[in-house]
Amino acid sequence: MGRLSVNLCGVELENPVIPASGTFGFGYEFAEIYDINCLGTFSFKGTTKDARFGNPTPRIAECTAGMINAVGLQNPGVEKVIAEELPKLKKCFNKPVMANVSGFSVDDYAYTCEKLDKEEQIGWFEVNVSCPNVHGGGMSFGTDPKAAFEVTKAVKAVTNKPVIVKLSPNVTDIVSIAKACEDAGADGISLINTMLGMRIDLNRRTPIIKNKMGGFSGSAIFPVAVRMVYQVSNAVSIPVVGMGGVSSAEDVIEMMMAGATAVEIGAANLINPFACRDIINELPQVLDKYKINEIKDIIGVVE
Amino acid sequence: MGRLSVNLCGVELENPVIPASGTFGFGYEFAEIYDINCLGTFSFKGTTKDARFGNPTPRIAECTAGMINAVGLQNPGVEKVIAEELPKLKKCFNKPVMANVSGFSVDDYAYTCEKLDKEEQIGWFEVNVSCPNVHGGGMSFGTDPKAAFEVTKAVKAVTNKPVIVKLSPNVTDIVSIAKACEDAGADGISLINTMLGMRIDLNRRTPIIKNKMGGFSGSAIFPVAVRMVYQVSNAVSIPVVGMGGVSSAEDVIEMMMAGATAVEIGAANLINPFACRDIINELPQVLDKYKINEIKDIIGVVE
Amino acid sequence: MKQVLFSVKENTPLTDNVYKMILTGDCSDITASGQFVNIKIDGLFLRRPISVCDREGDTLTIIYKVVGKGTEIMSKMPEGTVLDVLTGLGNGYNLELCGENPLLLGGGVGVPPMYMLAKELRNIGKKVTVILGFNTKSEVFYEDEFKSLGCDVTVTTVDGSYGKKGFVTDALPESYSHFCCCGPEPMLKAVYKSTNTSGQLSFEERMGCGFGACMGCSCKTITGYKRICKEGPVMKKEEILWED
Amino acid sequence: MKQVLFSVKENTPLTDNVYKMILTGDCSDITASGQFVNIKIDGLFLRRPISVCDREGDTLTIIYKVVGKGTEIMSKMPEGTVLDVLTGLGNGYNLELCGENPLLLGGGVGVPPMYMLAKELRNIGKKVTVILGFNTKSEVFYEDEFKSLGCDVTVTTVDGSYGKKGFVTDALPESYSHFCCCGPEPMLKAVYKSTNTSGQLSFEERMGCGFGACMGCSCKTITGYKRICKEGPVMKKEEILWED
Repeated sequence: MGRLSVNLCGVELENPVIPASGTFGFGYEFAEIYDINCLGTFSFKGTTKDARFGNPTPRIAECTAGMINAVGLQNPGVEKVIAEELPKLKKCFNKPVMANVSGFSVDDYAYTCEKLDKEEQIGWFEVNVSCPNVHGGGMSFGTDPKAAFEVTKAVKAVTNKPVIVKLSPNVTDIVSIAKACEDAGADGISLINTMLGMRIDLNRRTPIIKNKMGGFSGSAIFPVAVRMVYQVSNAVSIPVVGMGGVSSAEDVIEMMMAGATAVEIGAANLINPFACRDIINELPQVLDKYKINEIKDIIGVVE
Repeated sequence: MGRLSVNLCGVELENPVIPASGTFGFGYEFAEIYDINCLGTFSFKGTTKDARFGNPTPRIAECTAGMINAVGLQNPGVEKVIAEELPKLKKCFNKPVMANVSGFSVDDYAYTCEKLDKEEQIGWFEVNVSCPNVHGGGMSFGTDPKAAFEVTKAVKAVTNKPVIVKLSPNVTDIVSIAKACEDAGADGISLINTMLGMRIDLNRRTPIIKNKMGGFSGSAIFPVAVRMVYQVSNAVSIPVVGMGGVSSAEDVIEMMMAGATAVEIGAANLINPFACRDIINELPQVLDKYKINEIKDIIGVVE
Repeated sequence: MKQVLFSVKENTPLTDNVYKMILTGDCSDITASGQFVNIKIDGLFLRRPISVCDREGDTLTIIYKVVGKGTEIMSKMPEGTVLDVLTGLGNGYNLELCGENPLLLGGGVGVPPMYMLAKELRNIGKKVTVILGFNTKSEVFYEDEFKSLGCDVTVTTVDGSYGKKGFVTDALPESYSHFCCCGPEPMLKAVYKSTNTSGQLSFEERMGCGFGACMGCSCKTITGYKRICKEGPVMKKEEILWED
Repeated sequence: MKQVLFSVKENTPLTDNVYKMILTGDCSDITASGQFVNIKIDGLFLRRPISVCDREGDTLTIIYKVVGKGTEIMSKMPEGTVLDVLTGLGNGYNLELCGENPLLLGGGVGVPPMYMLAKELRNIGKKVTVILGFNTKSEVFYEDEFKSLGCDVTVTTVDGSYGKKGFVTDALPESYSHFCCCGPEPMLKAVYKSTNTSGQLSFEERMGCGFGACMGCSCKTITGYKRICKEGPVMKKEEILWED
């Protein structure tokens, strides 16, 4: 493999760039505009046991250097994902994909992962215990170490594929939650999911988002993401996937120096649909600029 | 009073604009460039029992739409503040000022507030239980409801002036901490203090900040601030002072619609030293634009 | 979808707050009236979706109303400004459904997409009736442009200060083969109720990406969930499911 | 301190990555050499502090090295660009301490402030000796400008590719009344150690505001805590306390 390759939980990636779940659908919208096989992999749309429409609209609000979304896990449900989405994906993506899974109970998570486990296209599970946009579930699993432990354990019991747990930044002590997941057998940690945010329509005097609050993402949250990636990667011995406001090749380098083995890119894909391709193309020059031989050399280089 | 006036814990403010602690010194640097009596009030540099130099430099890092600081409560200590700073302030500011106080133990807070209580210039105490830049203290009081309760109670015992407790956003449940302060007798809540963030120098492969992490502020954090102001003001019955990334008259309106009775402005002062004066001057047009008669009418108008 | 750099050739006000911007660049992905483009604006995070008013070779015409920061900045863009634009977004109107004498209804900034549609329909020899709805006389624009296409044009104003007093639905003709409509939701609902033929309606929603990736603008229809930016913005009358 | 709008009159490279920018605007608050200005750059949060190289009436000259995003953007600013600048920041050099034949030492981008200082000292008839230190020949700038002020100028390069081989401290003259120095910290330390007169040294630090409000650039001195942006950047040799 080349100088961009990294190894994520035993699976080799051609490069560390991974479009984040919810910003890349099931890949084929992007495959229409570029060959997505240039990606390390990508994390597909958060999938749940049953089909979900998600939240009422408006679901989107703009912020300085970022945006708020409250989509609320819209997806066709795991059966349809397997029957319809994965076959379509297979036509345009020939690498292992990351299966992003959400649920409203420990059993939900286990059920969905067990179904998906049989699909050979899937290389990793990304267990989302941090969706800020669904009530009575989602984030609550990611704000309590015990709950995060239970979900991780249940998923590990139904699959032999690497399980990466995606954590919420909306917590007092991110390290304790990451450690709970590691103790439960997680093979990796990904962070940060969106921050809980809110904007107001000054004319209507109501929240812009129908759901009032939503997940805040974009370059604005990058410094919080770098901090948490640094804290977690120094506290656990499993790989960390860094994300949160990454929008340039330099941001990718910064995340990896902070401790990330691979880097997910979210909101940037929505503004520039070619963002991930462009960043992958820029990376070699940026490595030269900072006198980095192989990108894996800088993982967690900051003490 | 005019259409901009608000009442903060029983004290009338000519307008809701308040420079935030740590971005306005003890006022006189700004008094050199404009008459600071146009301000509602301001919150002076965080004061502790003993003099502090603060953290080693570099203390500052830039971010997209914001900055990180790790000053670490540099201040001359409460005796010198009373003996030297307040007399200087008196010469350029004839309104009640907000005394921002920090400490490393419950007794510290009580000691410092008791000393300052005798100063008639002081109209409010802003008890900072959320400084992210001092170890073994500061923020820890603001991340645990019990500790926040104890500090609030101890300060209330030594002063009859309104006590506003300044909270950290780096928590899972901001509401539980705000309620603990209210239960302990707090007269108001101010939030949000800075978010814990980190940036890396890609050439040196070290954190930009000598202390590694610091407090992230600036327009980038505004959506998180609006969300927390909304959550807290809907959960407590005491006034809330909103802050976090406010940098325009429109931001002030948004904060107040979210539930703030007054609004603090921090990082914006460092970029544009005239920011608070300019915002105060803009407010009347902005009220007209949004068909607001008196600014107090919109406090918490969002349901 | 294509990502194209356009340069501003003209940017002039049509009314107090409605502007016409003519852009030069690769329009090859704009294949139907009713489609929109998504414009990156320096200093703002999200792109701004604006419907296509006309497209001739390399010339793209859009008409936008100044409603916020983004359109405010656009209104001040001098000639020569270079813009990063995603083109050819959305499905657009289906001409084959229109029949021989279609009725086109546009309200406010819903008027511009009707222009390209009318032009296409006239090009294939259809008899086109157009009703343009505005609040008041000072907001009226593009009446003559539709006339010069050879359309039968009626203008309505809510306050009666120009044309026929009332809403577009107060000016419906005796008979028409099909209707195409674009405007604010209350107008869409009124047209939906007061028409008796098949029709196509164009919807609006706050969008994240504008090309189907973020699910920010989903809506429910009789035929399932749709993304207004991808399967829309134009919906067939039969498939519409009013939320409230 | 004043907030002033300046317009770029000239912006030209002196070396591969060092640029000279001439600005027009109100310079009345710039009262001493060694002071700096703080420049707002669109799209970046913090202002960029740059030391004053010269000031004549309404004309301000600054010299900056492209080291990051901010200076990168500056280097591309065309003539006519309008900049929001805070002027007259910092204390600057005290001429009264300089004596009859002061020694001025500048290293790299520490050279520019020495120019205005040399000019002021020559204007009051002092005999000025200047030592300019660079890494290599291609980085040398402003030698002639100092000569035309009538200074005795020595240039040193670390690799000996131009002028005297070595550091500025390898070129110290026999005698001088006082020294003024600006350059990277290692150079300041070396000069501090190898000089035997009183002197003034200019320090650098990452700044938040640049005008004394944020305490971001504090340092410890023998006479107490100082803000490099306010009580500094120029410190008397006697008051300096080296951190490490």
